[in-house]
Amino acid sequence: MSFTVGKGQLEEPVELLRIALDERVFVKLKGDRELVGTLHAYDQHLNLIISDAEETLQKAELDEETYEQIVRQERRKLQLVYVRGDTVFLVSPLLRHTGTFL
Amino acid sequence: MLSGEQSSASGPGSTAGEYEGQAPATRTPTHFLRKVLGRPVVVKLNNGTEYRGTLVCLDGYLNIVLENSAEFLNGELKRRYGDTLLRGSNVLYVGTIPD
Amino acid sequence: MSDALVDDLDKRVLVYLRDGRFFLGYLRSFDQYGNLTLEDATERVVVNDEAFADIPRGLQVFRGENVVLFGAVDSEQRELEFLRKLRRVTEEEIRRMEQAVAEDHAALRRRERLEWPAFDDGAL
Amino acid sequence: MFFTAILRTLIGEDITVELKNDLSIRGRLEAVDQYLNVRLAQVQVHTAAAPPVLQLLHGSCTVRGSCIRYIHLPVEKVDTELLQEATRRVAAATKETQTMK
Amino acid sequence: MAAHANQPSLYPLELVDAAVGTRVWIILRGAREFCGILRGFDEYVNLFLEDVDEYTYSEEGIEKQHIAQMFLNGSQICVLAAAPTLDGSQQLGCAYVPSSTT
Repeated sequence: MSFTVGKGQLEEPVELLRIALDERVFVKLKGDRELVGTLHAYDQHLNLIISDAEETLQKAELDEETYEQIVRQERRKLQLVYVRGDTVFLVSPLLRHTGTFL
Repeated sequence: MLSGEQSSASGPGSTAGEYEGQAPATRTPTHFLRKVLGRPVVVKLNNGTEYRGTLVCLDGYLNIVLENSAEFLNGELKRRYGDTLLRGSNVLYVGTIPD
Repeated sequence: MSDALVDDLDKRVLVYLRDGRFFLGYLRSFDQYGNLTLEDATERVVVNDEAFADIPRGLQVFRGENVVLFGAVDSEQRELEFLRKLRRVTEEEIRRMEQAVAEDHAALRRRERLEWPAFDDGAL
Repeated sequence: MFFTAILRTLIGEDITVELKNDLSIRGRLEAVDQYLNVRLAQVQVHTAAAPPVLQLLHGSCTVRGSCIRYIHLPVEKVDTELLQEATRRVAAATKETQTMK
Repeated sequence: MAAHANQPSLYPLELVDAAVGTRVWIILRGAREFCGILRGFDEYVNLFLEDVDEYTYSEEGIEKQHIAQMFLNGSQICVLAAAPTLDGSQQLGCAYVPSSTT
């Protein structure tokens, strides 16, 4: 299949990452995980290497006493990580955000 | 969320006619994707998350770049993005939305 | 990589599967897909980090995609430490304990559902 | 193959492999293959809730690439500038082979 | 497997081809169904559909969304059939089993 057509400088979707190298990116991962960090390397599987990242993990937990479901956010810092591409849902360069970032 | 667009069922390029045997080249899924480049689309992922934005480009793996996009879960706006790259392996469908 | 794996051949190894099960045995062969064969294999079932049972499985072949990791375990000291911390029980006993844990979980989930009907997103 | 090459530059360094089942394993990187399967020496499992059976591991351990979520890399051993340059080079080369087809 | 030597065999994709131009019913993995006019398909059974209704089933009920034209990824398709008839002999949603009953 080859229906790669684009406008402007982007010919391949993954080229968005080339433009985003050395920039802050937002990454959404499987399992309600999100990362914000600086992108240093990528490949066509969306394997990534990211530094100075903050990871946010949404956890739905069950309160042992009231049996209510609570959504808890866990945050941690990742200095330098390789991120396996198959867990990636989306990558978005933060500098190119035009709208409000909720 | 999407109401009152029943009349737009036959979009651009869809001409009236009969289909016999092999679908004409203008009717292939690939042709549709080429045609919606630069137009507003809705991309739904396998987990139910929807992204609405302008289709900038895509490749054979269905990796997609959207411009000025917004993320919806269960019809609720979650987040806005400038440019965003969606990984093709999670894409369920790409649909048109009215301009 | 395969050069490195040759080091593990004929050693006693631990295989950890994607479904969370553990097998111990002698690694007799592997291939480029990561498929493994273990001779004299036992499945080690652990419940609540307090009791375990070794279930004889004989010769086992594992499909590579189901293997999370494997590695050599020939250290008597590690095995002794393990035996100090966990009590060895029979297969029947460990299955009873597993059953009890599963029922506790099911009860908790039933309560959860009464309070909060969970949204089923199917695809995940 | 590009990421295999990147990780191979770290052979001999201590890294932490975080699996998709939340398990974290630390060890010295011994080998990496094209599927990004990883072999670690002197492994230590240090997730609090890790199954006790994993404490039996002694010496080297092979982790399947597809089960990995993150690999935590040693900051001081990676030149991020170089990495970006290499990424740009690989991207350009990939594009060239695509246009040739 | 083949019915009879003299009988022409019908390949699955020929059946899909025969459905081009008609309204079809697509059941996906997960609690999702589509009903729309099949305009074309490719070797992966990715579909080009028009005038599509998407039905999402959950414990809260059925959610319906209309999409004028869409590309549907073939990898998630379980069943492709003729659209349900108006007399109700076939019903959308009949393949959906709520998770709470399992």
